[in-house]
Amino acid sequence: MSDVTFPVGIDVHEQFANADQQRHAAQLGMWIWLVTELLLFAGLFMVALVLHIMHPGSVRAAVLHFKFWIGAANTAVLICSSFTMSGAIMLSRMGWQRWMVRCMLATAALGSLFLLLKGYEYYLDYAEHMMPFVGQPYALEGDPASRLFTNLYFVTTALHGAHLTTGVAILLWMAWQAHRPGFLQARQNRIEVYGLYWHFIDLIWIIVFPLLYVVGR
Amino acid sequence: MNPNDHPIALWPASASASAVETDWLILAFTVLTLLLVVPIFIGVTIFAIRYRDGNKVNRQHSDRRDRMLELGWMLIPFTLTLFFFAWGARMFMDHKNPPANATRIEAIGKQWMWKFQHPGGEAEINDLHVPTGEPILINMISQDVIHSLYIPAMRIQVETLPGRYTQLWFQADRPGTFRIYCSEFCGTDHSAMDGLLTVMTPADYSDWLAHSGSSASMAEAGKSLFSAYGCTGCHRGTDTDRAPTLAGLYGRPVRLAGGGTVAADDSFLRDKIQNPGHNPIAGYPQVMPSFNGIIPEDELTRLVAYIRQPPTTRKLSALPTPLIEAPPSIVAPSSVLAQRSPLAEPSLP
Amino acid sequence: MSTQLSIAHDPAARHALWQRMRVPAFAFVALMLFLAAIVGLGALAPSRTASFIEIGLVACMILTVLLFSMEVRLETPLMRFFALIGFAWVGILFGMVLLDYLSR
Amino acid sequence: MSPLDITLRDPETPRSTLGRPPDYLHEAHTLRSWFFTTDHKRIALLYLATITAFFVVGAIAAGLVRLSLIVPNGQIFTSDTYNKLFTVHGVVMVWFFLIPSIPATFGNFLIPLMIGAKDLAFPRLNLLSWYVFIGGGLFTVADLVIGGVDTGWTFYAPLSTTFSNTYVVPALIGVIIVGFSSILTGLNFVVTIHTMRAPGMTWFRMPIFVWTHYAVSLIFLLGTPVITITLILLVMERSFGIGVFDPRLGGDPVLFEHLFWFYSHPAVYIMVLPGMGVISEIVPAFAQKRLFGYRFVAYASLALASITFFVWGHHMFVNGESNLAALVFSLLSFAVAVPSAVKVYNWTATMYKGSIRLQTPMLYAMGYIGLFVLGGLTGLFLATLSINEHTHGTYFVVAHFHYIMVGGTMLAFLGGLHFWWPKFTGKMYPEAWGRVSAIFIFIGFNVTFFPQFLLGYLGMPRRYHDYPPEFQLLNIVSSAGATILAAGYIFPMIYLIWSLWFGRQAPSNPWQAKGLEWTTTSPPPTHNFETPPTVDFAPYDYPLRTPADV
Repeated sequence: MSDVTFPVGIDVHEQFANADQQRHAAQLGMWIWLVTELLLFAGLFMVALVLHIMHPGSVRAAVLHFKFWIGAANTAVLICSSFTMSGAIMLSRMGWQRWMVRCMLATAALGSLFLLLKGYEYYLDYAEHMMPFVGQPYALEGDPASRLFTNLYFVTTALHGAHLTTGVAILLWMAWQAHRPGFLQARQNRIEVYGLYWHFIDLIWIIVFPLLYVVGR
Repeated sequence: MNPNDHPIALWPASASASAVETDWLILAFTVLTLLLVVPIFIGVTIFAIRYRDGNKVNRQHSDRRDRMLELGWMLIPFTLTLFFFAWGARMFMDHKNPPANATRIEAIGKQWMWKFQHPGGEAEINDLHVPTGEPILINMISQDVIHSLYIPAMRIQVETLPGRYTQLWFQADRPGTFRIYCSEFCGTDHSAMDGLLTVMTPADYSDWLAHSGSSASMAEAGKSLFSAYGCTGCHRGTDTDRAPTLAGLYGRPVRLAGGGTVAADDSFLRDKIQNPGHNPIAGYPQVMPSFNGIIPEDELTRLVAYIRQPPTTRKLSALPTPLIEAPPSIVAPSSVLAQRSPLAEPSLP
Repeated sequence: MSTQLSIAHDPAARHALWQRMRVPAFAFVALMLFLAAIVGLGALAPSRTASFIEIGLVACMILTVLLFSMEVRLETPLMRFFALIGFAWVGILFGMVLLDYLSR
Repeated sequence: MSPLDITLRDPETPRSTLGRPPDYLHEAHTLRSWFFTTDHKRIALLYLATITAFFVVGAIAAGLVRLSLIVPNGQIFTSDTYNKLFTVHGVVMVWFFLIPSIPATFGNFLIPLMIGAKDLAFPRLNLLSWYVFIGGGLFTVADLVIGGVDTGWTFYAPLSTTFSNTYVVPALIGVIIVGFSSILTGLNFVVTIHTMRAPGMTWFRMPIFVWTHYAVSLIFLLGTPVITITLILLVMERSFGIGVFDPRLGGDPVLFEHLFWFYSHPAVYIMVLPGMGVISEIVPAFAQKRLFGYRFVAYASLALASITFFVWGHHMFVNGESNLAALVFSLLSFAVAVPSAVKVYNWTATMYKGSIRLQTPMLYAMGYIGLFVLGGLTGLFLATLSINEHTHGTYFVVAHFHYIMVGGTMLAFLGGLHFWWPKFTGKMYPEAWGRVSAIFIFIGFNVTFFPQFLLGYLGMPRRYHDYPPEFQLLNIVSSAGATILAAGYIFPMIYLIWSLWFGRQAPSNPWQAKGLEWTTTSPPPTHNFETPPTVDFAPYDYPLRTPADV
């Protein structure tokens, strides 16, 4: 049962004239959504850049406390997940539904690994007194400007983490839907569109990691 | 408008050459505006009447487009207005470059009052006295939220920001009493944050200064604070063993530990007193304690006024050795910034 | 139930899959190499110059993801436009704000 | 030419109403059929009802503000009450009325009709964005009315983060939520306009209304996320003291202003552009003449939507931005005059040699042209650096943006409402009442806001509860004008609702206007067109009066 291909296609909704139009609309809709996601994060990147300019010394002090190697490992994890996601998309186009589900589960597992590592990193930050907003004494007490960057790090990574958590949840839900035959016949489009989202969350992290952990060290 | 103006005056009083020029600018711009819009108003009205449905008039037209006409009414008004951009920009840059000989008045905006201090140390609340014929530079800062010092008679305003000095200058050319406002919304009593600017002849002004009873000039007051807060313990004259010298520091570039330089201006000096650990300076370990929340804003202004003085007048080398033995961090603050907790969100009823 | 073709060990099908996976694999390797360069620079030779190189490498990574993982290079001009416009607007935001901060 | 083509080309041709399926209004009557509808037309009416309710809240607050300003020393309300009132007015009018007004109602209703589509591309998303809107809106309005916020609609830090003692966080959360509604609406419009056009509906056959909504959607998409994250940072700052905008930690309140105006200046064009679209439909219809310079007007919409992202710094000339930045922002602001001039001159030229009927929508359109011109040119005054140093933060600014937002958006909204009311509801409104209220609004508006230009130049700062007595006379005039304006707003609310029951049955095309929306019945059937249209004619193809015809 696992090595079979299914016909690939989509069910056309009534407001569309044909499948092509619907496919096109869905793809465009996702791209536009990603544009808004980019600008959402751009506000945070802007703040990071301004802090880099205004307080280079303080930013450096804060950056040296961040867990560089966990951040780097997490970037690698996400790049791997992007690869498995590409695999899922390719398999979906060929109609290998079972293998596609396996690739999706692998992607979700890598996403979860990222979140686990992130959680561990937060724990280490907490232990090192790098979480000033929870009311504990702050490790770099004499340097208030470094607090800004530390706080920005938490806001940015938390927002990215929220996107990734949503992503994993949607992925698991779609994998559950796709465990029955017929998914690719009616909804192949969804995996393509979802793939864009996953790659883009990856892309956001690719910007976040150097901006918060590397530049200005 | 000002207290003694006629109740239906339609043009504000002006008290400086620059204000008069602003009036000319806006009048000239209004004339251009009228030239551009009156044809539209007339056109819309005439067309609406003449080409009313049912009127027997010649409506012959074709679909041909005159591209030059369309480009013309796009670009000609734009080009004409650019003249006013240039005029306004030149005046703006004048307002940003105070003359070197300007009399410097320190202003602090706080909820909800203005505090002014003259160079001789005379302090005023909300009201300000200045002489005619002399450029007046107001160096200002906010103690809490953003305010804006607005003097309509001079046609000028600049916002006061917390944590950073901003400046405006003007030169009054006639005596009179004019209004001062805060024009950036700053909370409950925003509209009570206004006062009067009294412009006096130089003779009246020196008379007023003589009777305002100041004990010490800004710099002298700053000098005693410099000792009182224990700054002399490390920053002794031109001695650079324990800390960088402050003699002749003002206005010079300072090298930072993280690379790059920064100019030692008012905001830099104030920032260094408040947060010494922030952007450390090359060559010295960071040992100075923070005075954040310890020195109130007006005392900071006096300290900066003292450090700003050229070294010869300041005679740093003649300063006494520390007057206070206790470490500065436990000096009792004379008035800590009244700050509300950021967590003080009231609960909904 | 749709028709099912048994392709369990069909070498032709497997070959087709590997054909399709070549581009993602290339993107994967490229991204890993860029990441290694950034991590190496950041860990071993942190400096101002290194920061600028790192930013350049990030730009390469972004391009790789967009062009190859997200397949912008195969898309219609319309999709390319929308893939680009977000970055253009980030450029406006950064450019105009930095105009203020760098000239203060 | 087939009969179908004839009806498309010339919408005046009456179509048989016999045996047609029930229209979208009468298809079902249950509450469920309204609250779970995915029909863009029904969702548009849901929006219309919602924003009217928000408008009433904002207008009552404005009335109370004007009431308070009749006396100079602020005896009518306490200063805190006054500050909360103008914040209610600003927040509700900007975020919950002006920004969604035309796009969410007319845009939602008309875009699919105008391009010949059955619905928007994502109908369920459309319904979701209404729920998001009303959820966020009710949350904020409840907070503003029950608790009160005193920061003004601009939420400047550090007043909003540290020093205000009012309920800022819930208001911010509501505004953040409503932002998602804008994003989803914009996304839906862009995708629909790109992918759902009827066969033959090329870009340059689309009405200007669709062009302006395309431009507005781009602003929604490119601007709104930035204000969302900025306000999230503000909430974080107020709740946890993260300090990005707090100078005590080395943060910078000016950065908030940059991020805030990156969206909020383009937001002005979110309000104005759809109005321009409405006027570009009304003027050709009531002059029975093709829109002058169609392509220029279309391009001008896109030009405005992009230039507007380069000029936000003109809100900050005296706020501590660098001199260089001030110069650049000032110069770029002058460039906005170019596309704006195109539109105004082209509407005027459209009237030339037209066949003009001065019915209610046309009265609104003519009023719009006059007021928008004045508002736009006073905008150039404010963009001039040294005039800005005098007028920033005064009533001059207040008058300027009310000329744009009330004189512009509000008049276009009312004009469009009367223009398309027959299409929305299938009923005609009483024409005489319409004209009376249009004249009331025009006079009331000018009496209210023109004195504020004078007050501003005389130096009266805005948001002043307790002002010097010499400003009283002009303030009384302004408040008197507000009374006339209020009457002008109340009339349409009454007679439009009256017309739902007692109005004359509307024909398919009461104005002999061109455009696909007039080729379908009034009100349209659920899927908009009985037969999917094919387009092979130019927009606004009103008859040319060539020498041969005269």
